[in-house]
Amino acid sequence: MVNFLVRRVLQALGVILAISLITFFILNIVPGDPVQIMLGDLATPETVAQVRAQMGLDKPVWLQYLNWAGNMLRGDFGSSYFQHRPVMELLLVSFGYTIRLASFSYLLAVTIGLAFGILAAVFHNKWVDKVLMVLAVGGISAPNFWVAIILQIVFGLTLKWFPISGAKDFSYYVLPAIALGTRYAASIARITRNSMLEVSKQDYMRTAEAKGLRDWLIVMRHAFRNALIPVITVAGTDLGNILTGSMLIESVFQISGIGKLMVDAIGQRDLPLVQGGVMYIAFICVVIYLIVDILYAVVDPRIRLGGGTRSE
Amino acid sequence: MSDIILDVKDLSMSFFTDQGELPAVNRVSFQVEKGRTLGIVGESGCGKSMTSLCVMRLFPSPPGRIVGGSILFHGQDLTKLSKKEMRAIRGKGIAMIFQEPMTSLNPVLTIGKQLTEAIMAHETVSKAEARARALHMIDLVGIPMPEKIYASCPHQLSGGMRQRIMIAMALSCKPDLLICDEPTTALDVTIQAQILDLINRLKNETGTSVMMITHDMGVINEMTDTVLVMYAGQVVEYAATGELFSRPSHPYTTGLIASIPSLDREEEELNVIPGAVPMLYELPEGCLFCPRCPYATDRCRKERPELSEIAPGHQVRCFRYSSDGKEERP
Amino acid sequence: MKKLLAAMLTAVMLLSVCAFAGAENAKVLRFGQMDAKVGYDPQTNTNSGATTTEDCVVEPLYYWNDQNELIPLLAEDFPTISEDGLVYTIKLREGVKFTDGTDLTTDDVKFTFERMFKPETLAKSTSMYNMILGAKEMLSGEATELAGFEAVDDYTFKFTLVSPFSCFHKNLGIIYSAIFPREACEAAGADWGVKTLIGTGPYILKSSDATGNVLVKNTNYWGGDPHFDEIDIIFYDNNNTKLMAFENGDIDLCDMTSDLFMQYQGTEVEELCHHFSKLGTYFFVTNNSETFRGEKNPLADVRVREAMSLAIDRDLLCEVIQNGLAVPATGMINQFQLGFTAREPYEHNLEKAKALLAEAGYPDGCTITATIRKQDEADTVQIQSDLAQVGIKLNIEIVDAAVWSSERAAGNVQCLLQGWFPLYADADNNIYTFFHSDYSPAKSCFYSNPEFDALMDAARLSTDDAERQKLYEQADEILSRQDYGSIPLYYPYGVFAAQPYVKNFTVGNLIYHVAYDIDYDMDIYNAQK
Amino acid sequence: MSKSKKINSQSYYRVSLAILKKNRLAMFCLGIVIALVLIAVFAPWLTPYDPNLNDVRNRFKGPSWEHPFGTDEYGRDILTRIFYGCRISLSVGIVSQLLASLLGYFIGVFAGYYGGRVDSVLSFLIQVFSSFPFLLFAIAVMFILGPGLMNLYIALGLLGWTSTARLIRGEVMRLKNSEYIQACIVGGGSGWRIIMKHLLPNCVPTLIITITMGIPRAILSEASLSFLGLGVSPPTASWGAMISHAQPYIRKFAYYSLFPGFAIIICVLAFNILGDGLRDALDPKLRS
Repeated sequence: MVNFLVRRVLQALGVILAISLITFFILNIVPGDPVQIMLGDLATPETVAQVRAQMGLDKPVWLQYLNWAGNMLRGDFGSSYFQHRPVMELLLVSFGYTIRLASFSYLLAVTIGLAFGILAAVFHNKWVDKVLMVLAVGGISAPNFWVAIILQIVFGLTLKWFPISGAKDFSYYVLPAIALGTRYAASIARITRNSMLEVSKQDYMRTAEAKGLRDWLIVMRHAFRNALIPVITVAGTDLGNILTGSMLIESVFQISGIGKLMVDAIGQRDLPLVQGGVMYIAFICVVIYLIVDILYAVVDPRIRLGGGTRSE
Repeated sequence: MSDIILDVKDLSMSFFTDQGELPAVNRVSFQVEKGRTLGIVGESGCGKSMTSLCVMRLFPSPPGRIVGGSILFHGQDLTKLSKKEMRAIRGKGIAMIFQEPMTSLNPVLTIGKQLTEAIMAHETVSKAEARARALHMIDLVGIPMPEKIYASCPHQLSGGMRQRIMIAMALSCKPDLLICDEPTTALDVTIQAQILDLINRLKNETGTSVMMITHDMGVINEMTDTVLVMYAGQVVEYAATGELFSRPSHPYTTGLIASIPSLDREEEELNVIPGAVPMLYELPEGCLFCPRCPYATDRCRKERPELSEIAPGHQVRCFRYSSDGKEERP
Repeated sequence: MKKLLAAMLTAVMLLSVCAFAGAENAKVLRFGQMDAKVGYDPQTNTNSGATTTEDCVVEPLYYWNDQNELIPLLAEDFPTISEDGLVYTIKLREGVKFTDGTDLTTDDVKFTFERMFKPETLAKSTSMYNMILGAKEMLSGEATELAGFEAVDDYTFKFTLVSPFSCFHKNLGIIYSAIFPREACEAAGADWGVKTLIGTGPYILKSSDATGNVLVKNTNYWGGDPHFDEIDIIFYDNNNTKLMAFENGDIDLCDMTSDLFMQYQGTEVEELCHHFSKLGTYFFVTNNSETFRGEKNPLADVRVREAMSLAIDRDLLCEVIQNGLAVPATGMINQFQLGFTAREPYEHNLEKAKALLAEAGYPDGCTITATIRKQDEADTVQIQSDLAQVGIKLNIEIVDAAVWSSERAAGNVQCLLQGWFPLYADADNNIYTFFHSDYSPAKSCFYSNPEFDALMDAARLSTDDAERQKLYEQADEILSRQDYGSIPLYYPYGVFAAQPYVKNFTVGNLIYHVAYDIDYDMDIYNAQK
Repeated sequence: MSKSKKINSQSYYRVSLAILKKNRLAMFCLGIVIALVLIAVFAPWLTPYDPNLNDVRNRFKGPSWEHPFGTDEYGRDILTRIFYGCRISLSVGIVSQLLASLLGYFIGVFAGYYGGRVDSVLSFLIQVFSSFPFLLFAIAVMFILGPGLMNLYIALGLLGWTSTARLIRGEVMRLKNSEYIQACIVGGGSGWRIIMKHLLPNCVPTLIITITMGIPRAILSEASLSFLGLGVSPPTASWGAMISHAQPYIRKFAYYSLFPGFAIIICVLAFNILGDGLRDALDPKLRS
């Protein structure tokens, strides 16, 4: 188990390094010069050149990367060109909002997703199954920012059940969590249902029945435990997407999370902030993949004790 | 007459599919006596596994349904029981082991968990007691180091050991009847013999009666007291094992016995029953075996024979034997 | 024992109630706007969004009120200018204190301007003040002291310019030249405008984070009692969400775009919408250089530019696209500007346009590409449709702000829609900085007409407004009626939404001065709460 | 070792078609998809209006006989723009997914078939690109390439391939052990021939499934990019752009935002359900 972890951690670090290289390269060929934006309409060619020199933007790309990487290893992500605050501080603040939004919507997604998935599988081909699955497919199909706008108007403004924007306390996160969460609840429900159906055809399910166990014990301990493996994969990548994909929801509900920070930063070409942000998100994604692998081992002993091959 | 613990009368079960009603089990009757072993034999697809699943009511219920007959277990008709009552019998009254040991155990639960689960489903015992019982069962089925096995997972055991665990699991609540659905087919020969000996030993020690389903006439000969020969959902011959092997009457039975390769007879060619088992949705008019029967007559092609008793305890479904049991030569 | 406990409990209850009550009738103004995300140091950003906050905390020597008049603020009176227009003598108001308790003296003014010209400050608006003697030397690092600044005594100082510049004291009315306290600013260093911002203004910046800024009343403000106990500037980057928050009563005042105003026409919210005139002009910038991206540039020919002007239906743009929030332009200088003169409106004549195009050698029209930002899409799509009717095919490329400003600065844009707003009501800041041949290339306009440049330079030097008015009239006549350097479209009106209890608030030009005259009509306010 | 025989394509697909036909919901959605394709192709003949001609005088006319879906802020007929938008959304969906599947197939096949160092390098690549924040990557690519339909294809194509690659890699590793492929290898077949002639037919079912499931995701991504102002350049009509333009008017003219929204939902829903149906019909594992 230990070398399994070490190998995965090393691979994770490699991935983060690769992502930092790719991001740095892309940000350098993205058109639009941050200094030009900084100086705005009053910029004259000489001042632009002078400022670029001061910020070290005139050095060759690889040198800039080495400086940046060197600082990063010391924990200094540099400071934002425009907000003049250390990138790490900005990321931590906005990550706080994103974590709250992501955890609410993820909790919603997992609970509803698993519940719908198991119910649909247990009542396979009955009306419950059909209704839940159409709802699930519907959940995936609607563009989440469109759903967000409609929720905001209907439940926020007209019915005044929930605040329409901001992020002060729990009630502020209800609508955004619904808008963001439905899509992932739907995908978890579908994968759970299919996985449960596939598992229920296995021989050990018949053995469980032959033992005369109670229904819910068969469903939960035997079917669900085995169905969990593919669900974990989807749930893992979904968490990654929620953490990074919530930018549209954040902009509609004015929650200054990481997604919105990144979109604005790219708009302003705030390179250190974008670079730091992408590293942060990549780090989160890689950590999630690690957790997913560990969860695999916890749920499936064939991996934990070696010997078994995990199907992709 | 030792008392009969399982009495199946005219059991019929069909699958209702879009190709119409498919009679998988067609008016099958048999009895299992206490402490004795009943064998059910036939080519695959003849309904022998389906019959055992009917007894346990484990067949897939949306397409399949019992359409007739009764299954009396200690006088109780299992076809009339509610799900809850049936659940109380499964594993306690009647236990079952299956053909594929590799996939019959839950891969993500430890052996110990799956054993204690069976015990605690039927008896209110403490965890410690259940654990002790489980360890005793592992030892009983002849597996060394029960503690280690208790804590390990299915993928760490060989096929033979897993089948032993299945047997331990089945017998953990001292059932009256153990149904074995081709328990050794997936195992190689040496392990096969050990498993069969184990079943016999446990049968004698615990007095459980056994219902052995197989397509291997050798297993029938060695293990069973009475034999039921099935073909395309129907019983074609029912007799004591000795009687069946000494006086095989139905052409299908003689064909089966003839196709057992024996070491001493010098035959170049194995004799084989030509043709194949008919599909349930293309059952022939008359006798179901007629297309493959060397003695087929016009009558066989038009009428379907009934079971007739040609000797005490020896029934055959074939026109060649009139009701008085004499063998008529064509 | 129980009685004692009960007594304590009631005491606590009472305390919390009044504390709560205290906060209850505090007069709080909640203003909704975009998050400028550029920090709050007036020297290092030129963003109007940030100015709203800076405006409440720091103060320059003069200020432009909402009626677009220049009023002395930290300076006691207007500067006395020497004969040759080079030396400006200004006397500071006495007894003014910064909110950190230190006195406002000449030394603070010296510190502020020297900080502006230090290269490492990266100040953005040095071009408005680098006519002070010694400024350019400081910027290039040759000098560390500002030669053109002389402290006569604690409250009097002199600026010496390199060359006469009639608008110099007008530039001192802009927030970019707000006076900082030397001690606090030096102490804050890089955090100035990020974590701390101290000035002489009516409010103190209490907190600033991603959701908004909180400004509390500066109780010993030198200029009288500020109207509000607290001003909350709440950030809404999405205009729709902002307006919904306004309707929901979460904010008291916010700006509004024309397309959103459309939505409220005919609803009860319309009464809460107030118009204000802007000093800028929207025009369609045409790249006048001979070739564009290697090919012959049709826009180089004045007849093509005039044809475009004839093809564009300005009335439709103002009434429909801008929902009546604009007036067709008759020249490049805005209607409220020094230098504006009434002319008859631009003709809208498709036949004449086609004739001109044929004359210019494009009988069956030509193809040009507009590179615009998302917010300019509405007007440009309408112009695209208008031009199509005379055979000019306009391709539209929407790019993001960063690409747009880089491409425009590099002269790589053929035509674009541009709103250009001066910081104060003076033509110099309006058209000099855009169409003078030195500045025009960086705007992808490449307009250069020596006669026009001469007029602009002369107007810059003269200090007599009547004379400057005539000079600008001639310049505008050349630019927008003869050369068609670019095609003026309309003078825009702004609109803002204010709750019923908000009174005497207006917007002079671009900046929402929430610290000036705005106040609450308390009986409506209490009735509604 | 799995015992999957060489897929005898005729019977395999005939059986798949039979299963698919039984799934009434999937057939209904197949009907919708075909209808959408027809709309996209024959848009000009379906409506008298020019989608891009501004007729500002009668802007924001509610749904009426001449304009069943009403008009937008430039007076253009919304139903017409939805028809033309269908062209954009479908082409974005289909072309980008074809590109993504092509990329995904070859990287997946090489990783799965050659294994060893090639596999670890390519899997590393897959891991890197799937850890990238998807929308941010799309935004950056759109900035580099600039606005326009072609760039949209490339941007979405470049991003969608990791899931396909991972699936194909798993499939190929499973197939590689089957006797059938071993026989080819022993028979001296060249790697390339095996990949193209033998592995490809076996992977086609997976590819069909990933493409059908990928198209809706691509359509939704196009909508998100348009919402951020990065989609197609005006005046071209795309559903995503229509929604983002409709946002300021949503409370007074709700129909302007609702109709394109429903168009996206119906199209994406149809593809998703069809994708499910195809997966049940084509995926050997599920066909027991």
